Amino acid sequence: MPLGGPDITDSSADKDAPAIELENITKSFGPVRANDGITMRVERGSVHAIIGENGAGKSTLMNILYGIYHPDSGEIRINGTACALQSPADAHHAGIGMVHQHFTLVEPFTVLDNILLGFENGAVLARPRRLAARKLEAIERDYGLSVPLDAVVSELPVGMRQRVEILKALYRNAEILILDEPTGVLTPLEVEQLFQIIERLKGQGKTILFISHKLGEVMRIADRISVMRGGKLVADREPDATNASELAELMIGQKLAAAVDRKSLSVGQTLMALEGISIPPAEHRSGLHDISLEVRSGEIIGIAGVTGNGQTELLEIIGGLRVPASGTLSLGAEVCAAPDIVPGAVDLRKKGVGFVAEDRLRMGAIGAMTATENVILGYHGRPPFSRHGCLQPRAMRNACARIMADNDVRPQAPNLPLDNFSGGNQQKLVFGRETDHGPRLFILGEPTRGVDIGAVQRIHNTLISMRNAGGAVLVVSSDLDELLAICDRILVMFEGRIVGEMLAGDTDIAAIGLMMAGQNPDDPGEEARNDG
Amino acid sequence: WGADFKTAIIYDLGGKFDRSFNEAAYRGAEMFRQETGISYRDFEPTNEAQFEQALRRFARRGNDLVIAVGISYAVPMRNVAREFVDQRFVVIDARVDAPNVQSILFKEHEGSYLVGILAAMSSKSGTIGFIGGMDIPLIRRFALGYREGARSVTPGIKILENMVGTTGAAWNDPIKGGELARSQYSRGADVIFSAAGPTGLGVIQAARDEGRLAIGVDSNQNHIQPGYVLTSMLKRVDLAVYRALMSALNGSWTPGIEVLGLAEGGVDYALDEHNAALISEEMRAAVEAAKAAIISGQVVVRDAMAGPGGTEH
Amino acid sequence: MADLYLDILILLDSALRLATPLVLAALAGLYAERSGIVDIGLEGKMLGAAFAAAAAAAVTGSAWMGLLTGVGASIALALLHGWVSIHQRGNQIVSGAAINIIVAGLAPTLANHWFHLNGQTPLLSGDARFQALIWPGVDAIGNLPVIGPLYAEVISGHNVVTYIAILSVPIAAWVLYRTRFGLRLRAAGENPEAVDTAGISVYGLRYRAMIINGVLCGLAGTALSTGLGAAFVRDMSAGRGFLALAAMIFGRWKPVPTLFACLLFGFVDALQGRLQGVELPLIGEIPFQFTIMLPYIFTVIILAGFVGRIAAPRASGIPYSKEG
Amino acid sequence: MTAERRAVALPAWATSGLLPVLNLAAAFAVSGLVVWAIGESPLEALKLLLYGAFGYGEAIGYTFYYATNFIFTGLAVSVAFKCGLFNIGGEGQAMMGGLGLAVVAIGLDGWPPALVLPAAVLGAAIFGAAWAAIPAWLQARRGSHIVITTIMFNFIAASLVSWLLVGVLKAPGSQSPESADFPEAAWLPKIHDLLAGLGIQIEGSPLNLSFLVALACAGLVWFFIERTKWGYEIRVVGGNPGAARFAGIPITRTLVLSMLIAGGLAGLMGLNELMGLQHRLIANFTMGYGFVGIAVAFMGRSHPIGIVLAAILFGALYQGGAELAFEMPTISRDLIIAVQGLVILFAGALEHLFRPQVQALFRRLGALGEAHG
Ligand SMILES: Nc1ncnc2c1ncn2[C@@H]1O[C@H](COP(=O)(O)OP(=O)(O)OP(=O)(O)O)[C@@H](O)[C@H]1O
Ligand SMILES: Nc1ncnc2c1ncn2[C@@H]1O[C@H](COP(=O)(O)OP(=O)(O)OP(=O)(O)O)[C@@H](O)[C@H]1O
Ligand SMILES: [Mg+2]
Ligand SMILES: [Mg+2]
Repeated sequence: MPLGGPDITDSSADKDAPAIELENITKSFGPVRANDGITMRVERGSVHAIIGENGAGKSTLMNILYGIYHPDSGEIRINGTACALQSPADAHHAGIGMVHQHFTLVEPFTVLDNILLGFENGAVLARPRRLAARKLEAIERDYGLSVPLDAVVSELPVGMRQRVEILKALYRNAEILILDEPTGVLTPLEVEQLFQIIERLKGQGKTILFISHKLGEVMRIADRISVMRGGKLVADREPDATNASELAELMIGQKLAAAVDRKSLSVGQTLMALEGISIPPAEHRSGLHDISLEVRSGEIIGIAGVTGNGQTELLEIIGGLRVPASGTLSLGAEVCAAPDIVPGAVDLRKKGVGFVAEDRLRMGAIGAMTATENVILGYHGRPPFSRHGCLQPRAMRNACARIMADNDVRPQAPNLPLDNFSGGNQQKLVFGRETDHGPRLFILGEPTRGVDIGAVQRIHNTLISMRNAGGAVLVVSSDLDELLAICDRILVMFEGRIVGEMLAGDTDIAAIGLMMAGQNPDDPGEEARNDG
Repeated sequence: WGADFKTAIIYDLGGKFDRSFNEAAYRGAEMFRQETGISYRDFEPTNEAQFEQALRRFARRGNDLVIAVGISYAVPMRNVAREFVDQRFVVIDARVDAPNVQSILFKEHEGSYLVGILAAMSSKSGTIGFIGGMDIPLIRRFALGYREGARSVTPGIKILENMVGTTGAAWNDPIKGGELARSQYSRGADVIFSAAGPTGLGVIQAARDEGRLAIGVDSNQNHIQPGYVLTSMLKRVDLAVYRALMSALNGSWTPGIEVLGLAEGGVDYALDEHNAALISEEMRAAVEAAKAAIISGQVVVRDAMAGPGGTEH
Repeated sequence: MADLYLDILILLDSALRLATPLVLAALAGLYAERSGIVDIGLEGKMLGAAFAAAAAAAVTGSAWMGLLTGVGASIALALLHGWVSIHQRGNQIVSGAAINIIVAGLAPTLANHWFHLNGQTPLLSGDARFQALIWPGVDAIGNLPVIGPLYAEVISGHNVVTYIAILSVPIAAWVLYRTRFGLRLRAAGENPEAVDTAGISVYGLRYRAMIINGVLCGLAGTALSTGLGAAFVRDMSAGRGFLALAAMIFGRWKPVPTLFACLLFGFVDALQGRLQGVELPLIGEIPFQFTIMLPYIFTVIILAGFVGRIAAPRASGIPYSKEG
Repeated sequence: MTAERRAVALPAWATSGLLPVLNLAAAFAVSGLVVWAIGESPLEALKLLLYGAFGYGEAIGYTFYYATNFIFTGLAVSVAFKCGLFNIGGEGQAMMGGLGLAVVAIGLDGWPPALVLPAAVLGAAIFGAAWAAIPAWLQARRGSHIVITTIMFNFIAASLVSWLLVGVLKAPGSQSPESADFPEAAWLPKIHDLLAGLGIQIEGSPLNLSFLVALACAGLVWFFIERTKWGYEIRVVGGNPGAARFAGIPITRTLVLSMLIAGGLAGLMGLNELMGLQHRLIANFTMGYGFVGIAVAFMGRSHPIGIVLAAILFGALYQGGAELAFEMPTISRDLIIAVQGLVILFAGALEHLFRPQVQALFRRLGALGEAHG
């Protein structure tokens, strides 16, 4: 075992048995049968992918395997021995590590302390901190994961936090590593790096459980693919013996909706213009430097970039949450934001701008409120939702029912608190809220993060139809496939600047990937191996 | 003899065992019970709304005499007395003009005057202290009488004054009382008079800890720390209650306003075995002389609560 | 000049005494909140401990027995709050408020039942009470200029609980930031899921925090009735639990700043007593009510002017459960 | 671990009816132990308590009279809480509200009741609201933690009122800190007088018009919070300030608004205590009702109906408790306070105590039903 960290692996196990065997696992939450008689084998030293729609029960199954949830019935065998995994501690002992879909990091702690938590090796921290730092530096070197150990997590961008989670599991020497939608937040480059890590781990005989909504990734990395639907395991496939459309069909139980055709349009008038917008950089944040761009009717513009290179700030400016230090933002002929003009989000919405925030739970919705109450957020002050200051419950109910139906939100329960919907369904609801008002200009951050492919298709179709009808869309996404699939123009951001702009037809992933990493694809000298 | 004599007593918010004012009333009632064998009912209200309620309830049950103790009973007593015209009431410390109410008031300033004299005479530093619970009219009366008494002995004497707080907690905070006392002691005071209910226990404790003197209030508190309590300003609520009960029993009870000062034995200073050593013959002579002078009317102690015109009672 | 110096020393001395229960209670609140449990029941635990300590000291004649009993009573109350907050996932604010009220009623009831001094315990004297500890060499050092009075007035001459209170601040800082327990405790208050997925029991951590909370509140209460005072008196905590809570927030849930917040409260409180009845130039004598409100106004001004935004431990007050 | 742990959805009547009743029973059971320990009969005590709270007209009047205070202070806590603010300042806000109405009532001496009453109500609400708005503004703009500032403002209010009551507002000749009597035009009519006017005779009690005002406030608060856009904004800010910002909701304004309403409600407590009963301003008339409001708000799950019910429960405890202490001299007022605390603990903080048992019961009943059906 080349890497450090505490040795907690149970070595008494049967060497030939599969790493994981699940026998008839069933788990219900009240009336919801999240896992229904799941039987599955995961071979040692393999990458085993699990795919399925939002709410299919993937995370539940993984949480059971990690000791967080306890199955109502069924048996788990690790390396041939039956295990009653009562808690994550038991899972650690069985050699299981997990990177959660929602990070389990302590935000005010440093990276180092986060990794140390639970594996301190000593009651007083000074020495363990030193030793762990040394080991972690070695791990980072080996896997090309660079994370500043003494940075405070709350100041790290999402992609970096993901790496902290992986580092945490590696530090704990997991023999079986569960990655629940690890690529959702990563850039292509980071995905590449992750895949290399996964390959390396596999090479060392470790077992990886990999959950993703992106079939391309799954086809590439997995040795075996399990498909879940409605809590049941519906299929098991080798990647060689299947293809993406079969998998998609297995997942959603029917054929995927066809993509909407993109009408060829000539771009129209400028709906929004940014002129020389700047924001001073802050710690771990690049700020913005002299950003100028125009969004015109009839086009979808994509902003690509590694998270933390100014996209968040850009969205904040456009969303009316921040005043630029210099420069102006204008809608049509009117200047809406400038150093001396404080923008108003409500005003912007009134002018026909729709927003989907990057971080839906932090910015876009209120978990404790019902779906109905969430679908009026931002539009609550005007008809039909509010008349003379009074809310109109009937109009709210109607809107919610419509949005739920149009966007296939499950369950269709308008009075359920938002917290009780899965993340994907929350996203559908937020997306539906913003499209329901027919925005002329639509600004989106990571619109399909964590959303299953059926829903992704629906969202993309909606955006393209909007464009076809002469609307304008600005999408910030770290998913290049997505941008390439829907955009007319792609801008690349790096360290707070726009470093490249290209028409979608003219380019490919590799070129954009290089620009996102701060390199000029036209300069062959720089194009050396950059990803270890 | 009086077998069916029924009586009830209602205390102030401070509660029956506040070690000063209400407790004195309780002791008066006990004195009556022991002497006559007639028991009584009593009640400790927890908020002002219960004042009227309790008065009314006792009145309705046909008591021979209902006694309420405390300045806050003025209005409730007025209301209930109007309603139950055949019921006899006594209210202590408040003034109610009604044909069926006897109001008993005290000249606290006269008693305070006497302990002021003793404080000034026993002070070696020329600085004495006063600690009141809250800055309310009643406490101002204590403070002014004390000041006048001390100045009558040493005109230029320095008097440090503190109030504990502005909420009800001020009467139940011996820690704060002790701290204020320590501060006064360290600034030179060697005798402190506290008129602050249980908070005063902290003052007496501080006197013990610092080896200085304190003056108790309402009840005789000399025994709490013998040798460290110079004297106590007695307010004979016990006597007032006892007398009212006796007069009601033997039929001599009359309504009206009764003001008990030194002359009537309503206020006094305490002298017993616990502080005998602290009061010199000379001090005793001086304080007795002042007492006589006040009783005879030669000396009139200013009353903080009187209007500019003179005493109100 | 020398007079002013001495005046300040006397104020500091007083501030230290007044701050003793505040420091202990504020640290108690700090441990609880850092672990994710909001505790507005500091007041009640302090009062309960004050009663138990005074009662035991009165019966046994030993202040140390009093301390043990006071701490024991406070731990019992802290565990009750812990059980409600942790296992029952109850509302922590209601639970804290309930404990305050229960103790405010129960302590005098028991005092009456046992001592028949209605609501109070017998006065303590001698060994039944923590006496001021006079440090060695006070006579010799005390005569030195400048340092002498500082040593004699401020440093020497407090009871043992005051020294414990001061000492528990660096200990708390060390525990929270330098030990495994502290790391886990803080994590439990920020993101219990992270603790849980690391295989550590969130419940266990929170109960342990509540035990420490109980010990500290117990010390605070003991200081009230057997150190600073000499008996239990009804409601003698007089709002100090809430003030301690304020000091903890003021100190941003950090031990050393919390200490300074408590000392500041203590100092301003002592200062307001000192300013009562003093003629100030130009203004004249300030009414008592205004000097008494001085510490509170002062706190508000400092908070508004200098402290800035304060963020509580993120998970504090939220019951934790894994499966909804 | 499996079968028992599986959640059974309980019907609404069980969660909001059966469980609270069980909790209340548990609180009384524990209190009964204490009563038994001091040598009295718990059953007798319970009977006295219930009779004292609801047994006859005057008792009911007093119960609702106390409940009026708690409705006001409970609503004050809950409206602030909806906006994510923990308002411990009910006590001070009520105090200032009392000052406001006293100033108006005394200042408008000689005016007719039709003018004085609404003006005094307004005075109370405005003073209370203003007193609450300062901490809210400080929190929003300067980040001053509202828990501290409202605690401090309680003390400051008490000092301020106490200063006025020994100064300009002092009633001549009074020994206690209290104002002169309000003119009769500023007395709120008692309910028994009002009903007598309609020919209905009930026993007299301090219950007065302000109880109806309190009920109206509960209704208005519900409507405002649930059905208006400002109430919605308050809930959004309380639920997720980030989302509120993103939706263009002005955070500072919303925080201040919620505290203005909260303070105004707390300020109205003076209607009951001062205009309804005392007819003058007295120092410390708030008697800790502001703090009890915290328990009432949370016991009532921050819902106006819940708050009214919790307030009535507390009113019953205050009134029945006084009666109990009155009738059973061995039961002191301290013990009554302890019982109140136990009720708060069981009914307010231990809501899940009997849930597993009740769920098990329902499951068994459900299973039986299936077997038979
Ligand atoms: N703690 C819980 N309480 C109640 N229901 C739950 C809980 N966890 C999961 N569920 C239910 O179980 C179902 C499966 O959820 P799960 O998170 O496993 O889906 P998933 O496959 O991970 O979906 P996604 O792709 O969105 O991550 C959901 O429909 C959800 O309603
Ligand atoms: N306390 C609860 N009561 C009811 N349902 C719950 C509860 N907690 C979680 N859930 C549901 O469990 C499901 C899984 O929760 P989780 O947070 O893992 O969703 P998710 O994995 O984020 O979904 P997605 O993958 O689409 O983002 C969700 O549907 C959520 O609504
Ligand atoms: Mg999932
Ligand atoms: Mg999920």
